[in-house]
Amino acid sequence: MAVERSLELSVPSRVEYIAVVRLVVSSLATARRALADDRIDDLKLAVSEACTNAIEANMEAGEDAPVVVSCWEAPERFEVCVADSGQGFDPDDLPQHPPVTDPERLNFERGLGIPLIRSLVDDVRFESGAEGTAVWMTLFGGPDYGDETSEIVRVVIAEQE
Amino acid sequence: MAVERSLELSVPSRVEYIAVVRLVVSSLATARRALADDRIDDLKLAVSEACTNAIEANMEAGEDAPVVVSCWEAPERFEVCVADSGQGFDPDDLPQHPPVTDPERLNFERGLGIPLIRSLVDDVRFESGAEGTAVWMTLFGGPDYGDETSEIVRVVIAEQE
Amino acid sequence: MELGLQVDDSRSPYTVLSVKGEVDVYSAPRLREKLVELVSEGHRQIVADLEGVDFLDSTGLGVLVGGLKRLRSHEGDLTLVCTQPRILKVFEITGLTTVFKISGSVDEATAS
Amino acid sequence: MELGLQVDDSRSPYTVLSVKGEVDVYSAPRLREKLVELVSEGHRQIVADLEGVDFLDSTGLGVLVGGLKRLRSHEGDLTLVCTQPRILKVFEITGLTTVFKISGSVDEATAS
Ligand SMILES: Nc1ncnc2c1ncn2[C@@H]1O[C@H](COP(=O)(O)OP(=O)(O)O)[C@@H](O)[C@H]1O
Ligand SMILES: Nc1ncnc2c1ncn2[C@@H]1O[C@H](COP(=O)(O)OP(=O)(O)O)[C@@H](O)[C@H]1O
Repeated sequence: MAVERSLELSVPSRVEYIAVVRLVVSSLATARRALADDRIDDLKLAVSEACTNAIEANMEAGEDAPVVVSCWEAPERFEVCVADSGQGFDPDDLPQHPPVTDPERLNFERGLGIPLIRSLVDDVRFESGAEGTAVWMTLFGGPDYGDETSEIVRVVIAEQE
Repeated sequence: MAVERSLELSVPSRVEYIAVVRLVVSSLATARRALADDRIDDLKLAVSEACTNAIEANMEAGEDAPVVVSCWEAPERFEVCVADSGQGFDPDDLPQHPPVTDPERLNFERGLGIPLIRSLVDDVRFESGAEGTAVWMTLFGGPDYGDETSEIVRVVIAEQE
Repeated sequence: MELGLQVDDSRSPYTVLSVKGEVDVYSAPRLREKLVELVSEGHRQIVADLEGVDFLDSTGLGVLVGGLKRLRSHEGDLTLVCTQPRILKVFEITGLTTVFKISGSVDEATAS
Repeated sequence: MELGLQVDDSRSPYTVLSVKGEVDVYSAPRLREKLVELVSEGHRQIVADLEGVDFLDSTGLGVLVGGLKRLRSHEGDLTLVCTQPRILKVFEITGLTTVFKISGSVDEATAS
């Protein structure tokens, strides 16, 4: 395989470490790849969302395990994998975001993370099972990003009542 | 032990990765500790020197192994460990920096790394053996740094011919 | 790395909340608390100045949506000030540009 | 992350080499090559402006010492421009402040 691991970072499952992960991923992407700044911002946000989910998954599983972030490089792409030791999930069977009726719940508005990841990176793969989840996010050299906003727009329209 | 590992970063044994290590260590130290900026600069330089040596040690040993940098925190201190899989060395038996006579050799002037590390951090421990070396560098809260420049000054005086 | 939150109530009836730094799952709770506090103190026309925000994640979006709902339920409103492309983009791809009033400056947002 | 190296030879007899970025074991070879190149082109009074340097490690120090020796062996000299405390400190703790002429500005360094 032409993809080579360039770096592995393992952080405690605590939200205050996500900023360090963002910094590492964006500085590595900046230093090592000919990626436009706005693509690096996309990757930074996607990785951040994946880390938020990974930390939550470890905490829910009562796992003291770290979140492990690895960066992989090939001539034509840059990949980041965010792995946890949580209980796994089915990314194709997420709740369908029903219109929210209880106003209190809005302060904890959720469910935008995975749609955002899908929109921001060129490719995303979920490897999820009982031992944990690995989210693989790929950026190719090009400046385009996908137009998969439909799911998000739907959520927001539901939000608008 | 009250010291808790906060983060572990493993990078390929290639010099272009040292910048990322510096960034991680300084951003973590900035975010997590009440350390003065100049102390963080000290730590950054010490860790950078240790990484330079670790990469060189892995390369000399023909090891494809990564350099593993871990950060450890306790209420009163911040520790960074830089570990390699090289052939080890005796930090108390380093060459005595004889005056340099061949001018060409000066372009590759060496031997300032470990004296710098000793000067910059509050405490340094070397754990070295046939399976590799771990350099532990500790910063305490205080703003002082040691005055162990004598060895370096000696080198430089030798340099001046 | 701490979130900067500064309140300016010199532009009555508007209250300007300037947000500085990275808004993520770690820092967003402080933003939520501040919004809740302002609403409970009676502020109704809040302008959140996001020009100093370097990063905004889905938790941050959720907090802003929550603030908007809370204000609207009190006959108030939440206007955002944002011109940075990388922050605007997050609102755009989530469709939230159609939910929030987004202004180009605090002056514009507070021009009655 | 690339080292910035810019040559200004408008201040004869001085040649000003402005260095920008991080000088470490990765980037220092480029600085060494540039110094060697300048000397071999006949430049003899080199002023290395380190005001844009964010980080300097022992390899960088070694390259500067090497440049100084090379120039002195050609009856030349290497002057440094540096006022940043964090960079000056590295010269101080290694005793190299006694080896180099260190100026507060390029103007000062090139005032014949
Ligand atoms: N790494 C993970 N492990 C287990 N479950 C996950 C993981 N990532 C996402 N999920 C599940 O998918 C749901 C939707 O995730 P997401 O779109 O990021 O929104 P949010 O995290 O705000 O709920 C989460 O609530 C969680 O149940
Ligand atoms: N991690 C290490 N593994 C093996 N040898 C080391 C290691 N660190 C330092 N050394 C040895 O100690 C010597 C002095 O190191 P240092 O003071 O950093 O100067 P330099 O690396 O410039 O030679 C090195 O040349 C090397 O032989």
